[in-house]
Amino acid sequence: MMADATTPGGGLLVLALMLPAVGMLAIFALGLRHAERIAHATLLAGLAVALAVAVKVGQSGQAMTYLIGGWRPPLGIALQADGLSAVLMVMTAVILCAVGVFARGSFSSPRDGAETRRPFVFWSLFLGLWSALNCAWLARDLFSLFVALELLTFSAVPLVCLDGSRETLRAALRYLLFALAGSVLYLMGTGLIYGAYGTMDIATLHHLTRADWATSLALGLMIVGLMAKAALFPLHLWLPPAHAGAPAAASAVLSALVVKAPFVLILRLWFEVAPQPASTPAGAMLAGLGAASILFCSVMALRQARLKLMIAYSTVAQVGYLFLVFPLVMGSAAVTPWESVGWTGGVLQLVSHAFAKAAMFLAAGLIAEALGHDRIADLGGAAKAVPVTVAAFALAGLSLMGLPPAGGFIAKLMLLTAAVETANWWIAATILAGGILAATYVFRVVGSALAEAPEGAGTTAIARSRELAVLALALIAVALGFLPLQPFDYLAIGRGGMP
Amino acid sequence: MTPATLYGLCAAALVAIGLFGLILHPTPLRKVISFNLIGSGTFLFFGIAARRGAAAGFLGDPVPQAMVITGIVVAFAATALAVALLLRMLEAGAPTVDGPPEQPDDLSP
Amino acid sequence: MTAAGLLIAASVALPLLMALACLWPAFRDRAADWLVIAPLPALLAALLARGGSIVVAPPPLRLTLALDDVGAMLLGGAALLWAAAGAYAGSYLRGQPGLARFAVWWLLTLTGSLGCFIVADMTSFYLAFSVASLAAYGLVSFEGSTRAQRAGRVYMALALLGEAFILLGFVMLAIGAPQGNPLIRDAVALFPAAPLRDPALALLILGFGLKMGLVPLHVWMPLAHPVAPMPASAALSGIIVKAGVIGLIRFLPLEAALPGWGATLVGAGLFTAFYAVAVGVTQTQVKTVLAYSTVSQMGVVAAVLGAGLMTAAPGTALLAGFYALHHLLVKGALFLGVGVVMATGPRHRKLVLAVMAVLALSLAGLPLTSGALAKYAVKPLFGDGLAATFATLSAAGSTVLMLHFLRLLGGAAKPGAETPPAGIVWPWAVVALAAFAGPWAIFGGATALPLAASLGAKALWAALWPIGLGAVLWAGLRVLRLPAVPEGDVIVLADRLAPVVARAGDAVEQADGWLRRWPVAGMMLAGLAAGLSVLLWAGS
Amino acid sequence: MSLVVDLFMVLLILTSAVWTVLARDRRDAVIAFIVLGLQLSLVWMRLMAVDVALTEAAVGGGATGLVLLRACARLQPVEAEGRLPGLRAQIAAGLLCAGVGVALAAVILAPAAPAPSLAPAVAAHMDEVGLKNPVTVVLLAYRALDTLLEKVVLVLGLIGVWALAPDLFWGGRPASLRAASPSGTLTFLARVLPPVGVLIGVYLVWNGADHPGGTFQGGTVLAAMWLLVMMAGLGELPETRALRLRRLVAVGPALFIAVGLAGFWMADGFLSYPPEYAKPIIVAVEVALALSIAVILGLMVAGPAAKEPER
Repeated sequence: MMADATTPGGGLLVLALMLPAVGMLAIFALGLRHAERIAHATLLAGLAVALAVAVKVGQSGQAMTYLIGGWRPPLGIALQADGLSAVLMVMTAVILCAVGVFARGSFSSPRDGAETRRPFVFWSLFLGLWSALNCAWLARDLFSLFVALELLTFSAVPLVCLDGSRETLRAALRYLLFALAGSVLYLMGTGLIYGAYGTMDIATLHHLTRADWATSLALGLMIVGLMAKAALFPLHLWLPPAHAGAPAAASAVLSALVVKAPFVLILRLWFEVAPQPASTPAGAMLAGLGAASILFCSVMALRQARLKLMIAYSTVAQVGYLFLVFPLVMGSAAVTPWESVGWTGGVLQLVSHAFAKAAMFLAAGLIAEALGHDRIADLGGAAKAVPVTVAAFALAGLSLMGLPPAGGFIAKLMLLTAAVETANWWIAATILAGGILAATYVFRVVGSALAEAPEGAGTTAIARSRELAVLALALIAVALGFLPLQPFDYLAIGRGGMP
Repeated sequence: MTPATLYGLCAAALVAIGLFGLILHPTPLRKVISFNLIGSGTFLFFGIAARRGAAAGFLGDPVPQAMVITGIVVAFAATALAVALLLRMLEAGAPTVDGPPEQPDDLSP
Repeated sequence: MTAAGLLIAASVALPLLMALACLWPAFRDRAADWLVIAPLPALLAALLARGGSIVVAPPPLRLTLALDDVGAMLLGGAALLWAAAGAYAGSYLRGQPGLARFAVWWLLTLTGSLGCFIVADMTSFYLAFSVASLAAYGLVSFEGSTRAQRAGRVYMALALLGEAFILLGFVMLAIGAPQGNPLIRDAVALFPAAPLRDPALALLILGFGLKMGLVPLHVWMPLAHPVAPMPASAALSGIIVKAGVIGLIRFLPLEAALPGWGATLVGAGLFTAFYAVAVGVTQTQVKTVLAYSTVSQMGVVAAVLGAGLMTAAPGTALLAGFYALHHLLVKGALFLGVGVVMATGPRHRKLVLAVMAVLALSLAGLPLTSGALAKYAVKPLFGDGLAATFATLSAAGSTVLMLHFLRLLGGAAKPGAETPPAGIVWPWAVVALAAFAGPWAIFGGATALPLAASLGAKALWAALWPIGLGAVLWAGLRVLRLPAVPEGDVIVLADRLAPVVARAGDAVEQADGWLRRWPVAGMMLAGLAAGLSVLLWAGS
Repeated sequence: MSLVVDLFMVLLILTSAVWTVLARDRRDAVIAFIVLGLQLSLVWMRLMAVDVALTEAAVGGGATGLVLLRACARLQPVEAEGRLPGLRAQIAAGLLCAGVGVALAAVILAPAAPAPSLAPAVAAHMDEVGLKNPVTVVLLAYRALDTLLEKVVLVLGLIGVWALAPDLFWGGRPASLRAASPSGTLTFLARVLPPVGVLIGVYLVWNGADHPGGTFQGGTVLAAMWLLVMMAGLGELPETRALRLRRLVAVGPALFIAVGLAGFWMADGFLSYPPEYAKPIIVAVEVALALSIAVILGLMVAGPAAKEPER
């Protein structure tokens, strides 16, 4: 839909973008004593804004638009919340709130008032990250999205090496360098786009793009740059050590949310910028890489000895599912992509994986805190020490395996249905094989956690509120399984004008 | 051939050269420098677009020029962060050359 | 919302709530003592709520529970066995480490297995089926020995494979349905005309056949059933395999004649019935022999369903259900009884063995036992052809296997055993009684056949001669030296694959290490960008 | 005729670029890169983008070069140079990169005609903002959101750099910038240049409203002066926990956001300015931003805290 004018209540979108940024600056300028309080106040306010946006979008059935400074695109920049954005905003806010509750235990400000590094850095970057994510969900300008991606990278990288150990520093540097390589490819693509069409506005480009070499190269560079940031196989070199090395609260956010932003951008590029109908072989290539990601990295997850590394590899595998949507949507008989089962399944997979993976990483963090290590083979006694956490892990695992009644089940069922409908048998086979592999690696952990504790193993007590935060995320991942099995009208809001 | 086209080809070459360094250099400092080379080439693409879009009494389209300014600053911040990281690794006693011992950085399988 | 509906809902809700309550340490530590009450609502529902239904969530979710005749029959039997085995477990496993964990897996398996009999929509069926399959892993691998762990791994791998078959089959089946998550009834009604009918049918038969142990997908059963603790073996062999039976009953389009598919199922079933006997007689472990007997019996059930599918014979579902119910109770009683025999000293041993002998031969259709009724009930479905002959001969096979079992059982005893604890005797007695009396009580309602005819001389003779033949065969076999076949027979072929799989895993790990080298990843980045651009350009 | 000059320029640039990548010594590579930065700012002049040329010279070549040089100095005694991998890898990567270069060149050689441009749109609305430098108008009005977010990027980058301090040193001073033995010239320059430099910096910011120049260029010059003073040992870097320093960093972005939000009441909404006050507001924001940028750039060059905070 063209962003012609600001819609009523559009100011909320600005708030969604600016609240966390203001919170971050406040922490920076006021010092640590207030960091946690500022962060939590911002979390509450931001959650309220996200919910308000979602409700408003749902009520009006229209996308919300805000023209920054009143300047209309292509000259100005528009923020827009369509159904997809609204869902993503709420998802982000809820997950960050849960992580916020969780992190109180590990990143509390010291009582004596002296500023310490970890809480200061964590809370300020945590808010910076939120700003970046909301920007990625809302911006409709390719260059603003570039800035959003950079915001994201700059907030995420230092979180990886918060511990300051050699391994994490090294992981963070790899992450930074590869992410920058991705960014620069993306930026190159936007430059070519501007050279060809004289605008960065997605809605304007939607009507302009031609299937010529300049556009193809631009899109190719941008999409592959984003793939590097989403860690799709075989560009996943940075993810496992980075996500496994970060503190649990940070890993959860990185794996659940940060890798999703580049994927959502790819979706927008593919369905809103690329000339339609998009190239079938290119869609098959993306899905092929997704399938390889699923199979290859699931096997890798299965072979990890450390819990957090296993979860990190599982993230790469699960991101693979998202890339299956391209041929599924293109081959479907639905009138518009957003009315197809494949699209809905893809988005649902994104959301349910976000909740499940956040819960899993947080649970892994608590298990490691309770037992003092995260070696999968020696997790015995975990179920006795932190039963709620292990239950949360198992529930989240249910979603990853794609078993009912979890959200991941509905998502995979929709993708499977779409694969059968479009006769993409290899995709159907991959989805099923991925489910089997996921079940195997999840069961390996749960089975080990249920075993008896070895003699003389001590455990550390964990605050109940933190366990409950994890459980809440896992329960949401499961509750998503009670969505009906059909394309959701909500996700198509704001896309009426697009063929 | 206009100067813009000539510099455009130069930009393409800069990207290729930078990419070569980014892929092959084993030390992070040289990777960062290579990244900046690619960035410079990329910014020039915007410059070409700006120059070609000269109109309305402007000698270049100011919009891509403004974007380049933003881009240069972001690239600087990235460089500073990467350098700070690699220096910290040095302090922590980790070799900043990536790869050995767990992952030798050559191509032989 | 009716009382019947609520009772049906309670039959899955209570065990589920009990499983959840195990998060609470005070309950968890005592959960094993309460296992007996978990299936009681289901038992009541089977007796009182037949024909009831409840919509747990309205369309478009359409989560629906309903109790039809065949569901009620199996639900009742399963609930009874669950209750008895639960009581048995409380006594049998007292003081064992990890009892609380056992209780959690038990309750989850129970929830799923009972759910299979009462759910009416496709998603819920898949849910219940998965819960039953996957939670049973905890029962299989409970002992923690190397043998149990291997059994658990094999079980899990095949269960997951089965899940995948079924899910894909469901998707193909539902693709013609107008909305998401149709009722099973509606989806199956569309089945005969569905565009993907044949592949869907093949997948469903594979998936459910795996659960029932159709050869060669039976390999997990002789491994998994014997390693579980005695009450769990009873539940696995008696009840969990019935999830496959109810799956076929629900999803085969039994009202449409599909001769090709029917014949396939008959062939696979009868082959399984004889194959399992042949391997079973070479086994030396009591429980393994029972597991092979289950494989054999499930082969018969599959053949029954196949015969019904060939001709669209009315009442097939009920007849197959009736046969399955008989097996459920008898096999449960046999497994529980093995524990009783082991704990019984010479004084009461003869009595216990006698009961076990009748139970065992009941599986072969010993006249006047419930087994004879079951065989009698399904006989007309096979008609007069070759299949009928083989179906009858399968009783001879069962006789051989059961005599082998009884001989092994006679030699099994714990040293110093005297009087078995009451806690394991009465549950066994209850199930044994139900196994004798239950099928008689419901025969008329379930099969619409005249009960008196089953007691006629003709029927008696028809039941007796295969047993005689079996006895002769068994005597003959004792002279031969039988080869030693490992448990799970053809699974040893898969064991040869283990190094291959391990090597493949190593290769993946090496490839990952290579791909994650910076220059390789960098070149991938550039190469993919170029490749994608070319495809985008060329493809549009 | 002029094309020959351009061609010569291109050859120079490519030489620097190749040298940057292939030089054995990392210091040579950095110097080649700095030279390249200067050459590129000439190219930007050729492309009639004076604002970009200034930024490239100040930030792209200058500040980035300084950061890289300092890194070299720290790495030199400790770590050996890395070697490019074997010939096989070089050929493979070379072919691939050449392919990407050719693909890009193909796009350059087939430009869209007529060249698309937003210049007319920029020109059409310049009056509503009241400034005469179109780039500043784009940066602070049409695309003000990007500019604002990019300031947030800078602050996050600074936090990222600071985050690398060891726990013990958190809040302390960064490693001293002071040269081992400041030469007389350096000290002299550090005494003489700053007043001039500050003047130039302020002028660039002020001037940027209507002529080429602006916050970054001005801010960078200010930062350079500050660093010069530190390097000559005439001043100490502040402790990173000092709240006054923190507020200097935050003041620019904070004022920008505040002005933006004030737009909800005073003008048409976020980041719009009341027409009659547009110019003074923008200039005020630019001044604050320049100040923050100067401090941030200086601190990013200085690096994370390297001493324990004083009691």
